[in-house]
Amino acid sequence: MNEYLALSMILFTIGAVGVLVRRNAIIVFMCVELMLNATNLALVSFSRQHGNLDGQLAAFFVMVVAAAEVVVGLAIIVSIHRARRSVSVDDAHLLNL
Amino acid sequence: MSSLLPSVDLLSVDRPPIPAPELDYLLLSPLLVVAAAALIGVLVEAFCPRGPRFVVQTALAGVGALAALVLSVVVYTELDVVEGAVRGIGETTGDGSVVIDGPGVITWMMLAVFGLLGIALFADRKLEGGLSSFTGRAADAPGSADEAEAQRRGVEHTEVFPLAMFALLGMMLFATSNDLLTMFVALEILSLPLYLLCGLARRRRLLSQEAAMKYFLLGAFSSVFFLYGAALAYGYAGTFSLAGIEAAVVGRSGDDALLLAAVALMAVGLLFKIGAVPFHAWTPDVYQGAPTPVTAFMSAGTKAAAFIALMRVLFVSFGGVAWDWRPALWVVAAITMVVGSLIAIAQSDVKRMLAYSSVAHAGFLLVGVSGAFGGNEGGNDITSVSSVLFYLTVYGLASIGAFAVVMLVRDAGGEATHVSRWAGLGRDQPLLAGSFAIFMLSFAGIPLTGGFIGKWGVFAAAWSGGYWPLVVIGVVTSAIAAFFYVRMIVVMFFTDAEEGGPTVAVGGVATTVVIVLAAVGTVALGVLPGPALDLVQHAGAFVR
Amino acid sequence: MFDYVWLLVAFPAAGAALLLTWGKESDRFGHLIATVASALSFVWGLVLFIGLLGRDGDDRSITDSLFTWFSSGAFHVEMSLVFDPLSALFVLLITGVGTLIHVYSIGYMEHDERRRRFFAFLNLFIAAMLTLVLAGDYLVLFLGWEGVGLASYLLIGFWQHKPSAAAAAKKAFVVNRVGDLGMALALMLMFAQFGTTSIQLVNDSVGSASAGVATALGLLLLLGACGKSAQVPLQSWLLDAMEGPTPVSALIHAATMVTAGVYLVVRSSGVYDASEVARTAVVVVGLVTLLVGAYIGCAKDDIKKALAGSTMSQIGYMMLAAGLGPYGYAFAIFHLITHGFFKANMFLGAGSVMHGMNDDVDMRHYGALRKAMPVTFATFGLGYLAIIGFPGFSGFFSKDKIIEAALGENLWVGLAALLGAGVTAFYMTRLMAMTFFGEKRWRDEVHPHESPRVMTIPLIVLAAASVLGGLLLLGDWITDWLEPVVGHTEHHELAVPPIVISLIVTAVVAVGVAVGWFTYGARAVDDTAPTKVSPFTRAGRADLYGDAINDVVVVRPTMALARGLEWFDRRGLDAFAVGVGSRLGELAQGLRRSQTGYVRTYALGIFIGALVLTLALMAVTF
Amino acid sequence: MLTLLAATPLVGALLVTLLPRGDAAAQRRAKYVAFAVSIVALGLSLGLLAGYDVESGGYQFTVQEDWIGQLGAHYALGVNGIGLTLILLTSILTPIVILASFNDVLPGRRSANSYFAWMLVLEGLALGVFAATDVFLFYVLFEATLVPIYFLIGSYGGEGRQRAAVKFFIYNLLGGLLMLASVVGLYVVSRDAGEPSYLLSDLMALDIDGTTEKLLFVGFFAAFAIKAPLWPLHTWLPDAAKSATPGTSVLMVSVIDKVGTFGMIRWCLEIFPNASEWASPVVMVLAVISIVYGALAAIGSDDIRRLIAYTSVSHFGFIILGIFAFTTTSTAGSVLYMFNHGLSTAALFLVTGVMIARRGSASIGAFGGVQKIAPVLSGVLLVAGLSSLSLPGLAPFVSEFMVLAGTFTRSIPLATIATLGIVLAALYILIMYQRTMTGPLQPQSAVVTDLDAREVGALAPTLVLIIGLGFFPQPLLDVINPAADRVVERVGVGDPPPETGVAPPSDDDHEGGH
Repeated sequence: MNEYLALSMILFTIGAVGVLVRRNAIIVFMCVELMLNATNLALVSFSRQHGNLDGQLAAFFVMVVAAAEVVVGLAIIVSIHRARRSVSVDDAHLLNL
Repeated sequence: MSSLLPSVDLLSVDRPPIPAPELDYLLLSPLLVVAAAALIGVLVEAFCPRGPRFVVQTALAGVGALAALVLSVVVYTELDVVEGAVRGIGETTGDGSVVIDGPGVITWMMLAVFGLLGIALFADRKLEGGLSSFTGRAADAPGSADEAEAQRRGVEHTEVFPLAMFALLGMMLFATSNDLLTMFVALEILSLPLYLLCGLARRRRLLSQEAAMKYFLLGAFSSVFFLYGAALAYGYAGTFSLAGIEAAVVGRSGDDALLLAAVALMAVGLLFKIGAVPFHAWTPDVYQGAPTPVTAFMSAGTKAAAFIALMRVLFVSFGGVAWDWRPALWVVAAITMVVGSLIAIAQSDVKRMLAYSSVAHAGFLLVGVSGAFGGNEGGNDITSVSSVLFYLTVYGLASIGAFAVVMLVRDAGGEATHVSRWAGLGRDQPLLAGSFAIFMLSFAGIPLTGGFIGKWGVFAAAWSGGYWPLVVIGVVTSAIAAFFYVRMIVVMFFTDAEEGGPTVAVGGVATTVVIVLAAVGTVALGVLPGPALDLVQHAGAFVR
Repeated sequence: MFDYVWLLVAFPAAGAALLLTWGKESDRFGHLIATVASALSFVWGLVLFIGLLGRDGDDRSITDSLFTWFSSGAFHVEMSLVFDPLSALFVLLITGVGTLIHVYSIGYMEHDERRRRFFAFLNLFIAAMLTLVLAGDYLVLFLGWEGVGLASYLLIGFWQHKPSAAAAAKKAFVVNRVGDLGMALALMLMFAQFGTTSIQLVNDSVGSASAGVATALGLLLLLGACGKSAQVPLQSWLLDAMEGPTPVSALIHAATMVTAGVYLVVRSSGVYDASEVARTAVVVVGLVTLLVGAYIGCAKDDIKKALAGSTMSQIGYMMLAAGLGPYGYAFAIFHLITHGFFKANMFLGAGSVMHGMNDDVDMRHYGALRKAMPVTFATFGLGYLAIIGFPGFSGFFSKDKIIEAALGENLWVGLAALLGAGVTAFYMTRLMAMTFFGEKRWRDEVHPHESPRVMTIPLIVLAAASVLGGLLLLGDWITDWLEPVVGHTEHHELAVPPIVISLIVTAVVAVGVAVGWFTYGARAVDDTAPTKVSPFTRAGRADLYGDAINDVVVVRPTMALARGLEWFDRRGLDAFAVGVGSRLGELAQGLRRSQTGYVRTYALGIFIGALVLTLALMAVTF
Repeated sequence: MLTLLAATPLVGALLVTLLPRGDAAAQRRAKYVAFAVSIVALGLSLGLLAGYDVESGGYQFTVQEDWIGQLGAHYALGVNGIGLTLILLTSILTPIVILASFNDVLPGRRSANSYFAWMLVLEGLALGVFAATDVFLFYVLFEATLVPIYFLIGSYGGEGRQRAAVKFFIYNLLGGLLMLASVVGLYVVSRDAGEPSYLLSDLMALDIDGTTEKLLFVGFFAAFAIKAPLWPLHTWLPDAAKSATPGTSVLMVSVIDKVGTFGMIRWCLEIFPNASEWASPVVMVLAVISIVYGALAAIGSDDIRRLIAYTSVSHFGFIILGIFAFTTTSTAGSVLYMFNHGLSTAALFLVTGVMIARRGSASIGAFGGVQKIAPVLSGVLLVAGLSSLSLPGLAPFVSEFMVLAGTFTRSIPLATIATLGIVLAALYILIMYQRTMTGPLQPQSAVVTDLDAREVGALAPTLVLIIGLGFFPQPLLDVINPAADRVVERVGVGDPPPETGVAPPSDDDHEGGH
């Protein structure tokens, strides 16, 4: 049990660190997806631990939400790409201070 | 959730019938009507010809929000009184996934009002010469020939109305979700449309798009924290239901580390939405970059929904470990007030200043939350919940009003948001500047404005909870915060206008009405807050 | 009808109010109104005095309680006036001399365009001075006390266009305020101790209070007296006060106001009777001032300043007498009255001289005026004889009695007083000689002439009074008269009979006159002051460095402190308050920089925030 | 009655705002209307005085309505002798200020309508503040007074007005907010004891535990000490006075700053008697520092307006000293002092305002020998100045002496140091007078013409009152005394009896008969 949880935490952290270090908006976004999936792993393992299905059910919800996020996120990133010819998150810092 | 599906082996051949969840349609009607308005809006987008589409969409959204308001009032009168350990009104429905209780319904009303006002601002087409404040065709690159062409043809994104309705739906659901999964879903329903809306400004599109991207990436990032926290809570209690978690917490049936990590991570997600330091960094950038009507709507709405959700989670599920999270919240509240107020001093852009001011207000609201005061035995007191509800109302009104004024102060490049451009406004436009001054004074918490009663309430709640030093920090911070509100008044009234100062565009009737309503409301809530206080007090505690 | 004591004050007060508010049209006759007001007051004082004479010794006191000034808690102050033998004498002196000086001023101030205002101030002074001496409550006395201070301020600075006059006026007021500090504290002490400031009650009860209280009261009142009467160490203002028009110097800074300190001490006889220490302090102050004043009087070439030094000195005599206790009170008052006559006479005489000399005050520019101004010379001469104590003249009796009393008290005190008498004779002779005798040292454009009748008649009257003032002592009338107020006078038994002392005094005076005559009368006098003089002369000319000491010890440190504090307030305290604001502003700018605009930085903030929050919650529990 | 009184100026303000603006005639009309309104208010408050039952003392003309039940806030008004005194002061000074401000030169093209409207608003709020008997109502009005002054300074003042206005506002708001913390705390205390209520009478009945009482006291006191202003929290005042018009300065220093000292008596002493006693040594020391420091700083000032501001710091020191000496005499003296200081400072600000406006400079060094060409002006300045240095016979003397005498029975050293103030007062007034009015006429000062009839008309009432109250303060003291008695009784320290009693004077002493 704890192993699954540990793995989930590791994945979550990797995702988080990825968000922090990568510049490409798409990859940053993928890292968020990785974190979501780490969460799914945790949910499923807790579901198993508690012996009810709520966790597994939740994982499905998360997947749907993740899909929706992709839709919105890619739309935004694409429109930025059209305007700037770049998807680097560091290029977009007009708004500051 | 637990009863949504029978907890048996799915592979078993012997399947019992799946009972449909029991839904109380009357109680859910405000949610349903907003959802309907949003969905119909999508259909309108698909089938209505371009000509009347803008009007139809506006009317649809307006009617939806208005209906939600009316139905919320009806629902409020229908709520059952709950006696016992928790005194309140309301009940759960949808198999316990949604709770329609006093604070929740009042938040609905509040959100419906904010939605109405927001829609009114969305609908203003006078400021941009017959077009709305939103970009004609988001797909065009900024400055491209396509964009100019779209401008010429008067293309408009009327999708903004259904998007706003979806966001409103998310907010309302967020405030009344009774389990963590619903809450997560509601969080996403409210967030995703807002991400899009932020990127749709007609002017300064690069900024707008950047704001959308930042909001989206950070929002997604933080909601994962919330989700992971929810997962840990599930791991601790074996259920997503708030009441179930409460029972587990009271019984201390699980691993404390899991519990505390769950509290912390969920708090991160929620504190992000309310813009508390250090999760506030998106606020100024997004508020500044987003189209001003959107900023107005989300500053008021998101904050309201997120605060109710935060309190619901903390008070209902984790009330049993209040002594663990209250000190942390104390610190966050203090830091938020101080940092928000301080950075606001250094701002020279009105929208950005208002954004930091919203951070500071999040801090003041957190003061009330961290008091975690549920009222004395038998007394009908100002509690944390009621004080925050009241504060959210006055803050939301003043915030929408202030952003509405920002929409009207323009020069050739669109809105003139640099502070220096506002010089002498008081002489040329005494009424407009006077309204803005009222909003500023309310933000500053000067008596006879709603902001004062609001501050009074959250401070009273904190003091009642034993946190008087936080109250002292709060009042000192208020003085710092007053500095930049007062500076706006100085600029508008005491400074002579610079050459070619901003012209004040004549906004649509709706915009004017919004400003007037917000100003009147702000003053009314300051002079005679009795009925409103009665309402929020009557709402009682969260039902579970 | 005899209880309308308030009328005494009302006449001049009304005069002052009328003249100050009435417009220019009253310029023509304003001075007459003022003079009449003062004269009415004198007449009424005379009526009351006669009324008092007709009563028994024990019954000689009229209390006129006008109204409650203020009352709160335990503090009750009645606006009450008391007309008793002591105040009666003062009333007559003040209104009598005052009226004469009004008359004199009609001539003296004839060409001044602000004459009406001058008379208004004179009336104001008379009213205030009468309040002072008639007061039945120390606080009412203080009202008059400050009122005369105000009038003195206004009149010293009457010629405001002269910066020196304005400065002198301010100095007089401020130095007096230092004395008032003592007065005010004494009043508070009375209230704290006795719950009242009524003169009668305080003096009656002070005996039952501790000696410390009596001493403190005595010393504090003495401080007040020093200020008003220009006694050391608060003497410095009087010489500067000569900037005022000469009638003012005569009335306020010679005859009446400056003697208020003596009045105060005598009036507070109960307090001083109860404290040996306080009495001794009075004697010491009087003695020191007596000698300092005389010393300064010897060194001055300015006729008014020489007279001013003399005034200090003579008041020193009075103080000395007052400090001797019951035995001296009556003599203090006696000398006060005679001094009022002859000094007013001489000041007016000096004014007459200045009038003839185009307002020149330097005696070195005078000389041989006895022929040019015969009346002035004659009257001044009579005053001169009175002050040096020529046998038979008023000063002879009054000063004699004081020296006698001083000798009875303490040999050294007596000898010092005796020395003072000799010095007085010297400097007054010097003054006479330089002014009226010797060679003409007049400036070219000056043509001395006798003053008009309106000025000389008061001189004549005052001269007569100077000669005859001694009659008050006839049959010990004055001591008997004052007995109800100051207590019974026990006659000291001296080692030698009084006549011997009189002879000794006369001899000392004769020596002083002789030295003076042979130095200044028989020899030619330089018409400019010699510059090569001994340090002693220089010290005298510099008022014994009183101003310099004040300057170094008080004025400059105070001004420096004031300027420093003002600077500190702006640059220190306020800058601190504002600085907190600016620091916050800088802090804000710093914090603002955290908003880099880079989304990854923001995410880092969230991540770290989440980490810290989690760890913090854990830390609380584990 | 009180409602009517407070509402009159507010309605008047609205009226003046709505009057047409623009040309000279319109402006003149606005001025006359404003003046008339303030006269009506004066008439009403005189009516109040006439109807006030001096014998019974206590709160009269009381009104009490629920306002915000949940907070325990009431619309509750009532006056005792102290409140009545300050109401009188307010309604006497406002017409004077309005009349004196008729010809104020306003910066830019600002209209006279708003200027006078703000003044009336200020008057209305001040009247309300002095009449409020509910902490919440008081607090609301107390804070609300910031707004009109803020506009009066910031919009109509002279050089540096914006900065001064903001400084004024933030400084005072900080104090007000500290008080808010205590107001909130008071609610909690009152609620935990039963029903929440902000009524003075209910709060006096509360039994607050020691530490809480001290905490709450500090919040209230901080607000009042900034407002009053007490050293070292006074630094906003010189700047504000320097940049404001004379009329604004009068309303600010003479009226609104009195709310600070008034609040100390009404709220600090009455609700937190034990904490007040606990704090009194510190407060008294600060007050004495204020007295001496203010006086010295005034001596060192070159700007006439700053000088007057510093003198006020010194005078407020006396007032606070008297309040915290807890004797009937000193408390009544302090209240009387508030009234007298109001008059005397008003006269000073207004007459120097005329000088400064004509000369175009506020520096003492810019004047010289003005007495020669403007005798009336200089006479008025002298009388006002003499009242400021507490010359006996002028009103402030009585009050200052009562304060000192009362303090003396509590602490001899403090009273003695405070008495130094009277010497320093002579210096700051007379130096200023000497340097501006006397000596040869400076050529640049030749523009300072004498007071005209309107200015004399505005100033005469203050002078008449200053002189009149110098001799006959008792009618006013009769109004004040019962209230002062009650306050001292409330603190419970009691007047120290005289150390050595005296036999009461018997009637026999009045010889000479009547």
